[in-house]
Amino acid sequence: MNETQTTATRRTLITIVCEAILESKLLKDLELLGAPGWTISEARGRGSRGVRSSDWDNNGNIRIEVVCSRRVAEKIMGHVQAHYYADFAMICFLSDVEVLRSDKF
Amino acid sequence: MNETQTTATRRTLITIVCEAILESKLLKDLELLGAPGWTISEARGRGSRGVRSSDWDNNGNIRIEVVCSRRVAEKIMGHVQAHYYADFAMICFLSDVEVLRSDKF
Amino acid sequence: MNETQTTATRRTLITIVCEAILESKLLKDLELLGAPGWTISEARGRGSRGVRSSDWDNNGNIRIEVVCSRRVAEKIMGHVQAHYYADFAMICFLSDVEVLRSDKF
Amino acid sequence: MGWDPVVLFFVFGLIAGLLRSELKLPPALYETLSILLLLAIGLHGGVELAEQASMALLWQMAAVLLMGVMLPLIAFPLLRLLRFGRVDSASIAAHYGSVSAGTFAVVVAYMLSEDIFFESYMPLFVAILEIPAIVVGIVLARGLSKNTQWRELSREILLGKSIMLLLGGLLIGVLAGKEAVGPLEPLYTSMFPLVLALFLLEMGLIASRQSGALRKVGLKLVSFALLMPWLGAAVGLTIGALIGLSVGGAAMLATLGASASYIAVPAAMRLALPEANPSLSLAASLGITFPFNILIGIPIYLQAAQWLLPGA
Amino acid sequence: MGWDPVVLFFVFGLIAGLLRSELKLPPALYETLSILLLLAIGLHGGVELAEQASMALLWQMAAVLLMGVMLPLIAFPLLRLLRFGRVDSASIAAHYGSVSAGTFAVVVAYMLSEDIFFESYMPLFVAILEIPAIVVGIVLARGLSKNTQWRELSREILLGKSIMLLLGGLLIGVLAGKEAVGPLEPLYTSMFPLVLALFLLEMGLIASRQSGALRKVGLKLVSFALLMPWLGAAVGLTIGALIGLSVGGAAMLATLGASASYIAVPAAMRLALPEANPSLSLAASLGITFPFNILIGIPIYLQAAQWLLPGA
Amino acid sequence: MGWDPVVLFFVFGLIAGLLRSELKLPPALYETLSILLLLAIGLHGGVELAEQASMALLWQMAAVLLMGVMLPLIAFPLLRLLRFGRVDSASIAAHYGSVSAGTFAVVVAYMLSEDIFFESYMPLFVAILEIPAIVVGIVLARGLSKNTQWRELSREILLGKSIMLLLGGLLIGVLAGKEAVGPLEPLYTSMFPLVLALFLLEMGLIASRQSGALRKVGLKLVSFALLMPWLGAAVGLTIGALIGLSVGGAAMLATLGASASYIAVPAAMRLALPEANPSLSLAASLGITFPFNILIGIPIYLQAAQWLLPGA
Ligand SMILES: Nc1ncnc2c1ncn2[C@@H]1O[C@H](COP(=O)(O)O)[C@@H](O)[C@H]1O
Ligand SMILES: Nc1ncnc2c1ncn2[C@@H]1O[C@H](COP(=O)(O)O)[C@@H](O)[C@H]1O
Ligand SMILES: Nc1ncnc2c1ncn2[C@@H]1O[C@H](COP(=O)(O)O)[C@@H](O)[C@H]1O
Ligand code: NA
Ligand code: NA
Ligand code: NA
Repeated sequence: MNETQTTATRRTLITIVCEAILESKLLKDLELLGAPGWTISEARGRGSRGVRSSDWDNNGNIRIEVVCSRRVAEKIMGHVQAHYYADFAMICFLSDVEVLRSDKF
Repeated sequence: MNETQTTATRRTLITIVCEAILESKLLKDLELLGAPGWTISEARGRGSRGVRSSDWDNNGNIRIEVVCSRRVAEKIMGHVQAHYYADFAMICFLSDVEVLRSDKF
Repeated sequence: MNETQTTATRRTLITIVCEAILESKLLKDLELLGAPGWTISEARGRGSRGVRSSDWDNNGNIRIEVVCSRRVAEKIMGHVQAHYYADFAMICFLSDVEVLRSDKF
Repeated sequence: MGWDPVVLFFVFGLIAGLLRSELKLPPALYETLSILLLLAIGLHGGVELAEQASMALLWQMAAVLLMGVMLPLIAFPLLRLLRFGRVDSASIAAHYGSVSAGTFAVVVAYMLSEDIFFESYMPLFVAILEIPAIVVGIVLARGLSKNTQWRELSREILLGKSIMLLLGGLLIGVLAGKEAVGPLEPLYTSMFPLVLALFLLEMGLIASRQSGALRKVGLKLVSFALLMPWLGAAVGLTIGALIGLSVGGAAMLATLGASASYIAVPAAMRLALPEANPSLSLAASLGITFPFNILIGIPIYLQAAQWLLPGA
Repeated sequence: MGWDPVVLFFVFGLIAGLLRSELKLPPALYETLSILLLLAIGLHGGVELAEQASMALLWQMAAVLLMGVMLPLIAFPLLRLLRFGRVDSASIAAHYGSVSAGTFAVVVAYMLSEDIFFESYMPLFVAILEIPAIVVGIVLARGLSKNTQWRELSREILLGKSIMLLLGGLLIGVLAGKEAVGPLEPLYTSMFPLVLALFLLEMGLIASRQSGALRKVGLKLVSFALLMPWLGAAVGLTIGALIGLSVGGAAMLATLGASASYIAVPAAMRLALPEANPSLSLAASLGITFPFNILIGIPIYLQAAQWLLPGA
Repeated sequence: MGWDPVVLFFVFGLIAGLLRSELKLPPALYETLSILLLLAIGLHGGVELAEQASMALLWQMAAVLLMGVMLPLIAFPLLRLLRFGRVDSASIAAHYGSVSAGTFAVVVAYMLSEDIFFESYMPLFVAILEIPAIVVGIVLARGLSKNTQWRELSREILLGKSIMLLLGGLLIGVLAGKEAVGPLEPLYTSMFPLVLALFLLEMGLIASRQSGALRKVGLKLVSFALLMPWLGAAVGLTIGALIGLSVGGAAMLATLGASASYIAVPAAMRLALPEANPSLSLAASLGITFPFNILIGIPIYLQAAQWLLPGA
């Protein structure tokens, strides 16, 4: 890490790509699991469950991002794997990020 | 890091999620601060300022990404925190990336 | 890395932002190069080839993400640089991510 | 007289899709078209309902509800016979027990263009038929398990887009009455064929995209998707006759029986029976049954109704 | 005669939203509808203006501009009395000093359906009223501070979507004239009620989403949002009478006075007074005042105008 | 009679864009409008074609195809003379050899409003003209290289959106016939001017965005974009006269000759000649030639046709 950086703190970014229909369910879960916030954008893609495109109702994906502590990120990742991986199109990955105002996350 | 990689160079990716209305203002700032380019996509989300959804004029978020040097990224992060964090819905985080053709960034 | 994490595996995330018109061509390439899946979202932006906005046919960008092994990611990066960087608006960068169920990627 | 242009638009979309043409409608347009269709059907129904409502209607509504329970109970054993798994069978049965508002719009246009009378309150039956098959499907898969979150699920179904628009339109039509709704008439007169044509263009494109899934799942599913409409139509026709519908009304109830849901039920099944394979039901419903009804079924159901109810 | 279906569409959206239904219009449709409404209003106004323009109009325009300055000056002390902060008060005052084009579309439809004459150049007043309240609001918050970037701000306001469409439509109408605009007539005849109905459906949905914010901010804001329309209408009515408008015209100016902006002003305030809480003004304007005017206000303002200007 | 409001909408968009107004149409609306225009043109053409087809048509189609080959061969040397690079010249030549469906829609509206007869099968010529120039352009850049993936490319062109919609509409019109298509008539009667006006509003906005690129590329390109339409129109007029078109038909073929593609060809060139600079062709075609044809060219081409074919 660069020396000039004094206030930035490490947090974890968890990114979930999944069927759009899961949105409201997942958001409830995220809240319960302690996610301090989330950002969603529309997406489409291909994975083990074939092509998913958004040109038609309910058939697209969403891409959810949560910046949070490592602990919460792992809790979320474990939860979605346990509850949704088997039956829904979904992937999930973590990466390291730095934030200012770490109290926010 | 993998040994096979010879030409890739480290850069920093700064991601800003904020109110869509800030777009033109922020882009002017980015240019002044030396961002070599940017990518925007539409987003919605929830944070300390409540739910923001894009189903209505001006109420959505945008997600801005800039790949640049660590120095520029920190300048941008400091700038947006100083100017916008207080009054606007916004988050900002940094992560490490590798690029080819590093002269571009 | 955190100690509690036992099953997460390191993978590489390659992100490509490019002209929307390349989509079907690039997806064929990705498949041939061994990408296990991909996620696309619409984007716009600015780079060395000027502003690209999606408010008009064919003029927007797409943002492609692939989570895969380091080897595949580098193959993809080399390929797109060799074939598209010269003539198309495009950037490409790698970052480290952690996944569960690493067999999927 | 030539071919029906509205049907030709469906064929056009189907062919363009199979040729892998670049042609596609913006998703917002497709959504707008389906909103307009549902509102038009509801509003028109409501306006007429206000003028012709009768006590008999309540009794008819109950019979139609019963029909919605029966249909999945017919489909389910058939699917099990064809060796589909229990949960998949239940899910597909729910799709075929419910109805397709798009198919309903086509049969409305068909009856109007053939100048055949039908009961104005038919849209009410569409709304009624959407729901019971979902419940039956879930029970077929899970039994009367306490784990099913009926509360949440019923909210989701009742407040789903298509039922809201149909019922909302109906209510507005009833409350405002014919004269006041006059200025909105273009919605179900001059604009209706156009909206329907564009809608069917997109439906053709969507149907064409099922061809891949169909090739994978094979003959069993295709045969079910071609057989079930006849059974559904027979049930609809019988019930239509029993509750005293006109020829046109009975043919429409037959069409509803023959049609399979591709909007409300897929969403409900995804949440209630997530382990069911969604591409099976969609491929059958969109790839086979919808085209079958549009291109072949509807005229046959009408003829059958005319034969069954000669005096009506 | 039954209820006004256009208003019922608003109520439908409101109820669907409060029930948390899945129903929503694609954002592109909502945007399209508001573009069509603004163009229709502008174009129609322009066509008539070309035929009836008079010198008196300039003087009337000045009076209306003055009205746009007065309204926020009435709202501001009221808000301060209710103990809102200075900047929040200024921002809310700017919203209520400006106007809502959606409300204007409803009052146009209402006058047409009631067959009441109004001055054809009313759309011009909508455009004029959008702006001054913004300036006054900023001055109320900041004083005549040099820090405000007036230049950039005025560009943003004058070139904003709604003013461009209104003025663009007006100008095209004036330049082309009645006969040439004929082929575009469906925009403000056969299609207008339909466009307005769908628009109000979405407005109902949007208004319903304010209920959360309203519960938080509490009674003070609600009382302001219910009181201010009466004051705004009184000012509009008085000025309408003074500048010699017809009964219909005066009632429309009253409606404009009573209405609060929810598009142009929020955007301007966000940039000029970022520390103002945007959900306060939106909750009041969209959640209370818009429904109040649509459902209750407009007929009252018309009656008041008829009582005030019996001879006109 | 005043100005043509449809043209005024273009000017409005142009000015709003140059003033950097916030005004923009949702992309889904623009896409919808261009789909509606193409379908309307195709459908209308098909309906008439079914009633008037003749053997002479085949021969005329061949001549028009030839015209599509000639035009880029005229443009290319001109561009080389102006010192554009080989590949850029080939790409721009392909744009100008092909046609703009938007310009065609405007000339249709113009002929209808001036009450001038034209051959109903003109949309067929639009579809025919789209393609050959692309092939010629590629050959000009690459020679008859084996590296060009003709197969993939021709799929992409033939199955592109605009050709599919034009031909699909034509075929549906032919198969369904006038009477059956009746209910869809509003598409090319009452709604056509409105759809065209909104479309041109967006075209104005898009054209205005080319101003930056135009300033960069400079005078050479501008002169080409202003000169080439005259040559294209002359060729179109000549061929129109030779194949025996009416005055209206010849003027329309001239307009097609004068117009430059901004949808199908840019996409094809981007894939086939990626090293060509796409902003050159777009700036010329959208920023100069499209406005020139809409605002000035079309009436001139009609006068020229009337002068050339006085008896027709
Ligand atoms: N390797 C991958 N890289 C990026 N996105 C992926 C990958 N695999 C799957 N996805 C995304 O995740 C969604 C669900 O994946 P799956 O459950 O594998 O079908 C897909 O539709 C893609 O959008
Ligand atoms: N912890 C978080 N993770 C991901 N996105 C967030 C998070 N917190 C806030 N956001 C996004 O940033 C926007 C503004 O955040 P805020 O200022 O906290 O309301 C929200 O609307 C979200 O889209
Ligand atoms: N430094 C950067 N950071 C983020 N996105 C970029 C950057 N440079 C370019 N882009 C994106 O990549 C696209 C193509 O870049 P270019 O080829 O440089 O014009 C642009 O339209 C942007 O969306
Ligand atoms: Na059924
Ligand atoms: Na007001
Ligand atoms: Na041409």
